[in-house]
Amino acid sequence: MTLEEHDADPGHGGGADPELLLEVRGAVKKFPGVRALSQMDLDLRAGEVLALVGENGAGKSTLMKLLAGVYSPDAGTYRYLGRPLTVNGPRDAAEQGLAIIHQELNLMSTLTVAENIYLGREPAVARFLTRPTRLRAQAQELLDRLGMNLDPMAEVSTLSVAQQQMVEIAKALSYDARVLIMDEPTAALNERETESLHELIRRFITPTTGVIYISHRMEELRRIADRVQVIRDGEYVDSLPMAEATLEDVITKMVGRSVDTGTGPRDVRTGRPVILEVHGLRSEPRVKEATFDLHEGEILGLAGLMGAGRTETARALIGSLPRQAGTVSYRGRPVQFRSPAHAARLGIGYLSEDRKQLGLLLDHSVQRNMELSALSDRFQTAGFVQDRASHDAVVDQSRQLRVKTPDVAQLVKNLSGGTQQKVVIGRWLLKDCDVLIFDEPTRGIDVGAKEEIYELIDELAAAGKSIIMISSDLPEVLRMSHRIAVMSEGRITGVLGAAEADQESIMALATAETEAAVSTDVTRDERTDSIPTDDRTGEQ
Amino acid sequence: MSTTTTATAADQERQSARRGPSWRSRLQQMLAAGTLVLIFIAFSIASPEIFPTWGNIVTILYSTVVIGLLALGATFVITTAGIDLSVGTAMALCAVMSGLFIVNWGLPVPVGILLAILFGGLVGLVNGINVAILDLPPFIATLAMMMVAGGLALVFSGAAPIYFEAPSYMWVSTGSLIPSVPNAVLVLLVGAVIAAVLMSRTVLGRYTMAIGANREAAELAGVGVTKWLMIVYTVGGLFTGLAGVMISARLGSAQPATGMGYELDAIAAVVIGGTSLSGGRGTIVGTMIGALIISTLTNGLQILSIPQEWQDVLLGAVILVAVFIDRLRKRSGRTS
Amino acid sequence: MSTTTTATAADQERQSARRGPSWRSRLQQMLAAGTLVLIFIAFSIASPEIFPTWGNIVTILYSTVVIGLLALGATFVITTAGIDLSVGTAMALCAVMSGLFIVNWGLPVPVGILLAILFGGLVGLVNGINVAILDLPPFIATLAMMMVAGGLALVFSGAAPIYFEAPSYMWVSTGSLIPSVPNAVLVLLVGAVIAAVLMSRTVLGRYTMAIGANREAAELAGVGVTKWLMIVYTVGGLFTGLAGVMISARLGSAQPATGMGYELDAIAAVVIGGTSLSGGRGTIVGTMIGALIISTLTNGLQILSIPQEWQDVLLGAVILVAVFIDRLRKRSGRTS
Amino acid sequence: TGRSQEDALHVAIVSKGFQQQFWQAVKKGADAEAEAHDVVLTFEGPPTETDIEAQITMLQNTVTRHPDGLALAALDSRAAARALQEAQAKGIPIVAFDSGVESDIPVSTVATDNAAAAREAGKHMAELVGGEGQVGVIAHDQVSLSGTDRRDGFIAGIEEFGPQIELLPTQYGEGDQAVTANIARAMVSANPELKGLFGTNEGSAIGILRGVQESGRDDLAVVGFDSGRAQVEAIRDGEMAGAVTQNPVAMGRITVQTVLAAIRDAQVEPMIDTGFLWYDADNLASDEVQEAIYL
Ligand SMILES: Nc1ncnc2c1ncn2[C@@H]1O[C@H](COP(=O)(O)OP(=O)(O)OP(=O)(O)O)[C@@H](O)[C@H]1O
Ligand SMILES: Nc1ncnc2c1ncn2[C@@H]1O[C@H](COP(=O)(O)OP(=O)(O)OP(=O)(O)O)[C@@H](O)[C@H]1O
Ligand SMILES: O[C@H]1[C@H](O)[C@H](O)OC[C@H]1O
Ligand SMILES: [Mg+2]
Ligand SMILES: [Mg+2]
Repeated sequence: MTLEEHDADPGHGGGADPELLLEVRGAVKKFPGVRALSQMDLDLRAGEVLALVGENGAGKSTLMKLLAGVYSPDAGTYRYLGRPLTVNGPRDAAEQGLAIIHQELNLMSTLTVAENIYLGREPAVARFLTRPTRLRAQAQELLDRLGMNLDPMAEVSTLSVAQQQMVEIAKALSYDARVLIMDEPTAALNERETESLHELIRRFITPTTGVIYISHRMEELRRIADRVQVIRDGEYVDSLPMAEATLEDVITKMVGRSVDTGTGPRDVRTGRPVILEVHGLRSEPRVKEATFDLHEGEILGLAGLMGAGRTETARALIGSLPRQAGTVSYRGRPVQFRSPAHAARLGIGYLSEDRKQLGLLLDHSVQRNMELSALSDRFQTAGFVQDRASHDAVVDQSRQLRVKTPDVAQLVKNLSGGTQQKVVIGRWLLKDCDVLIFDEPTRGIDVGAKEEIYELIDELAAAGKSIIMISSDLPEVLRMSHRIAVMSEGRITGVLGAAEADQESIMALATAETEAAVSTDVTRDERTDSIPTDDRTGEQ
Repeated sequence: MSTTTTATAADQERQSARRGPSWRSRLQQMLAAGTLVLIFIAFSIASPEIFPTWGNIVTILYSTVVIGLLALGATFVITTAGIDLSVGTAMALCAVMSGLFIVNWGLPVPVGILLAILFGGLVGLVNGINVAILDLPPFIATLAMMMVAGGLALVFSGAAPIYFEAPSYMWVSTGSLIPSVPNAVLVLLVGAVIAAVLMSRTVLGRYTMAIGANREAAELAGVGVTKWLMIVYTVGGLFTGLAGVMISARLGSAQPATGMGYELDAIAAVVIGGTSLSGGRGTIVGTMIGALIISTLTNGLQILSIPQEWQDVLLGAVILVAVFIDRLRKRSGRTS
Repeated sequence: MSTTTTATAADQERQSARRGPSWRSRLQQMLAAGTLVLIFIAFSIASPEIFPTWGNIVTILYSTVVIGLLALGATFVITTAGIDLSVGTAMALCAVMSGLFIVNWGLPVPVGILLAILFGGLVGLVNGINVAILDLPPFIATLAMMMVAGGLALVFSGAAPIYFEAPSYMWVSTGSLIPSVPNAVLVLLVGAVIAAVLMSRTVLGRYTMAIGANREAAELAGVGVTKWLMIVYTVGGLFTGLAGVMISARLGSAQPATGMGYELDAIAAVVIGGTSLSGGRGTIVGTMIGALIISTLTNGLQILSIPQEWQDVLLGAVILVAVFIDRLRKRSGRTS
Repeated sequence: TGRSQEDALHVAIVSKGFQQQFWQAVKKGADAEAEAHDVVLTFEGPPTETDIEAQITMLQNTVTRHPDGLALAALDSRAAARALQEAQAKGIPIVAFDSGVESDIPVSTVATDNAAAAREAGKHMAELVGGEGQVGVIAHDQVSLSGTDRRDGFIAGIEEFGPQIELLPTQYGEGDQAVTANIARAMVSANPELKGLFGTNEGSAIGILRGVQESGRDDLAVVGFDSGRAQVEAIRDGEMAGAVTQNPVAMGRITVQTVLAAIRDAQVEPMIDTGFLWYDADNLASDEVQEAIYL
């Protein structure tokens, strides 16, 4: 690769460079009260994967949306394949070879996978009569080529967030694109899916194509990116070959300060009583037999592959999915949570993995979103809302979480993806829960903020709160959890103490076939020495 | 409402997850159909020698025609997560136009009918422009059109019925190409087939659902949402125009003041049939069944000569039950 | 349409973006208010010596009372992304109940009034149960209730008006606690204030908007959606009950057959006022303005003795314009 | 239900309306008559007088039910033709009532001459306002015969007996009392010269009365149509000048009688006028009025 000679003066590489697929100079995009992009530069060279990194709200998605014709720029020069780039509308961009996978899913949930992929370009007689079989074949062929095992005829509403992300990827790759823009494609993916996505990218890259790859998962950049560009507050900071880049200085360039990444969980003071005990929980079709317990002040990781049923386990537990079997005891007393509201009243909160559909009130303000869970017990007297109190608390929480917004009256839909995630987390931090279930809490959150959230969770645990952390990000699970429960095909196949847990042991359990019942008991016993009080003693 | 996508939807859809949408809507139709059969059996038992006779079945079908046609058009509009409250009075307006064309201007019957139908399309197009280009909420845009069309029907007709002389016009509704099957019923049948093809076999249907499911996503995918929305409302209008022709052919006159209230029956038929008001899903077969459920109930209650004040009560109750049965499946995957 | 999330939508929101909802809805109200003022000025010019007189203004206010009360209740329901088509006939049913309580059972007037209002709440509760627990689409659940309530009004009244003897009952509407301001107008005012407080200052209002914005999210955030939905529909019903009392007090009798059609006017008032049918945002002030726009238009057109058929046409047209003005702002920022 | 008591005769009445008091009064008379001859009687009508198709469907369903005799108050006389032929084919004798049917199928027509009745109202209005000033009409329906006949009949009466009187453009209130009241108030404030208002049916009349009362005018001549308690009391108390009433109870009674006669193939009058009659505070007490009005 010939990039070294260029990145001496990356920002100012001469205009007519044949190697340049994309060339952006001085891009500006303003929103009311927000200057999303100011003087942004970007070069994408033929044959490279360019990683674009920056804090939440730095302007990554905005820049990509400019290139993809979603937004119209306020200023800047844009060149594509050496010629000035003019796009009118997303479709036009795609047809010019600029394909984008947006950070947020943009699918039609009532249509099938195939219909979604080819919407607007479907095979049709006289451009009117559809040809379902042809469409299906086309889609099947594409999915096979991409090695995705998705049923082209499956309705999108039946797919997991992860699977829906794959549909988006397939859609983007179905255009023969020169430039492929991926805005946090792996946020909803776990290790395996991420790996297969990287495989796709490697196959996509030829001497004439290029990829812009946005991610907050630093460790994966090294695996896939040739070059990394750092931006901050809508401005170009630096770009350097991945080979020469150390994680630390990338992060430092990103956040403008050094972040010390913690290692391993703070050790839990043992002998804490069991606060929550779940036995034989079943919620068809995705949860077969979930048995685990949670100690006060403990962070219990819940790991597993996509479709393992972790989300369902959590939702069945709090009563937002039907249960067919299983007993739950909370503080030693048997309970049946009738609804999330019921669970919340008893001090159990659940943060959904799907912030857009199940988390946010997109058309509402930051304050309205954050105050929601705590409203009834913190911000009202006799049914009247204490708006001041709520406002102040929300402002506080936002400051703590570094929520990037002009003010708390900003509509959440105008916030960056990661910032939105912070808002939903803030919602539960405002309510004083004893048990918090975080489902993919750091999805889309930048490294700096991640560490802060880890800190927060640690502090919550230290303050005696009990946390269940569902995450597909193994390093994160290992970094946070005192114990790690692993799910496979709807069963808890094992619970590992912090000491014994590592990527291998987790993956082993995550892929364990279903002699689950046995293996669960085994791990139970070996757990009793890692943590003295297991559920039985906990009961008294 | 349309936020009911991905995960929770996913949860609710469990059963049908792998089978995909076709299976799903088929199931829905089966359920609606089940209710219809149930109702039919019930009435047949209650009045064995009158209700289940061919004569009465024809009566039922005949009384389904107008609502059925309006409901067919409404299905497209509703599938885009829209609504059309103007169909009732617009139907009256189209009937009046048909009267003007044929009686006052003396155009040949077929031409007049065609023009009346096209006029319906025009009304629909105006709705489409208001919704797609002016970006007005469908409810209010079509509510306004309801008033305008109702007023114009009176203006154009001089607030008096227009009586058709040409028997060939009445024949369109009352004649029988096929012995003992009134043409009106055939028209409804043909209309339903056309609608079904449009909905399930053409890009129009595909885009209709796409827009209803997620308008912005459809836009991003390059679907000309504005254009297609206008087309959808126009299609709805064409069915309204046809309904206008059929009702005036049945009555032998264009009644300018009639029509108010039909819109709700039409929408009810669509929803009972399983099409969701939040858009994204539309089933023509379901709509037909929905329309039949309403007209069968009305007919049956009148055949049993239930006191009129009770007829409404029962009608309402049965509609609730019908929709509830259809809902049960969805709820089965749900708590709270 | 609550999936309004992608960039384009975001762009649409430019202007209002960072001022947040409170500012936004205030702007919306201002625009609606602007339209109202415009209409008022126009009519004042057209008929300077009659239209702007205090007497006529009272006439307008008086004719706003019933629709206004219904619209207040509807605002809550619509803000949850629901709809209530039953308010019209339910109002008639409550009027009949009031008659039964006071005339037939001889309960004291205040008690009878209270019970009639509570009965409205009961009807609303039933709607709430159908929507929240049985998970029926609000449109269909309340459409069915429309039929049932209409039928029951006839059944309970023996299909005959119930005449009130006690002058104190009529006084509730026609009396004047404040000289030259009929009590009915006061009642509307008080109702509006209560509704405004409920909507903007209480937990009920917050949850109403949250449920409308994203029901699943609210649910998972620990909001007791089922419970609150039932409460919202009950509140709506209470306003319906009050409307039933006010209309029967005005007429001096409970008319079992009236009410049909009032629901659309009420919903129109709400939407003209700037509350979105897709839920999440509700403005009481806007609703009041919306109701006033409708009654002012109707009154003005009648003052100018515009022929009836043209009145409807104009009414529809002006409603379109009113809502369009309100939309302009949003569209101005649009790309693509 | 159906034809349970095989022996009893089944008479079906399809009327123009069901909920309005007028129709309830017709029903009352019909029920009484049916009672007397222990006949099984059904009475149905569409929700509003514009729901013509609904009425035709009712008619069709009724014919399917095959009653022994049938009475119809047609909303649109021609629309009914096909269903009437069916009935005739089934040998069901048909009587038209309230307003005629343009068809030779009905063996008899039991009706009020709406135009003549309204003309009478116009005559009295002209006298009441002293032959000058402005007079307005609020009609219950803009299209149906009962609405237009009365509007035009009244106007004819005014033009004949009070040529000096200025007639305001007719307004329409759907026979809804509240709606009509609002219109009345607007007309009152819009026309200082207004001397009198005519309502073409019960709902319209009461609505006008309320509207006039609300605008605090007691010098206006309010003339109504039909009766019903509110109107009768208002006339007794002098709040309303008077009204023309039909005789709906008799209409119902006679209609059933005629149907029964027709069933028995007895001779029936082709045209039976149930008459109308002006009533005001003076003659209210008289027997003929008391017999005609309904409460
Ligand atoms: N439609 C909009 N209206 C107002 N402000 C907006 C809009 N879109 C983005 N912004 C603001 O622009 C800034 C950049 O947003 P952007 O989504 O580009 O950040 P990002 O780098 O993608 O962050 P993340 O990593 O969280 O996705 C943020 O402050 C955001 O709040
Ligand atoms: N193969 C699948 N078919 C249908 N729905 C699925 C499938 N996999 C996941 N889902 C849906 O995706 C959502 C996310 O939960 P998932 O099944 O992925 O379990 P999980 O263990 O939480 O995995 P993850 O959290 O990584 O998505 C759930 O609503 C689930 O119903
Ligand atoms: O036909 C009319 C009837 O005579 C009565 O006056 O009510 C209004 C109309 O139904
Ligand atoms: Mg982003
Ligand atoms: Mg999950």
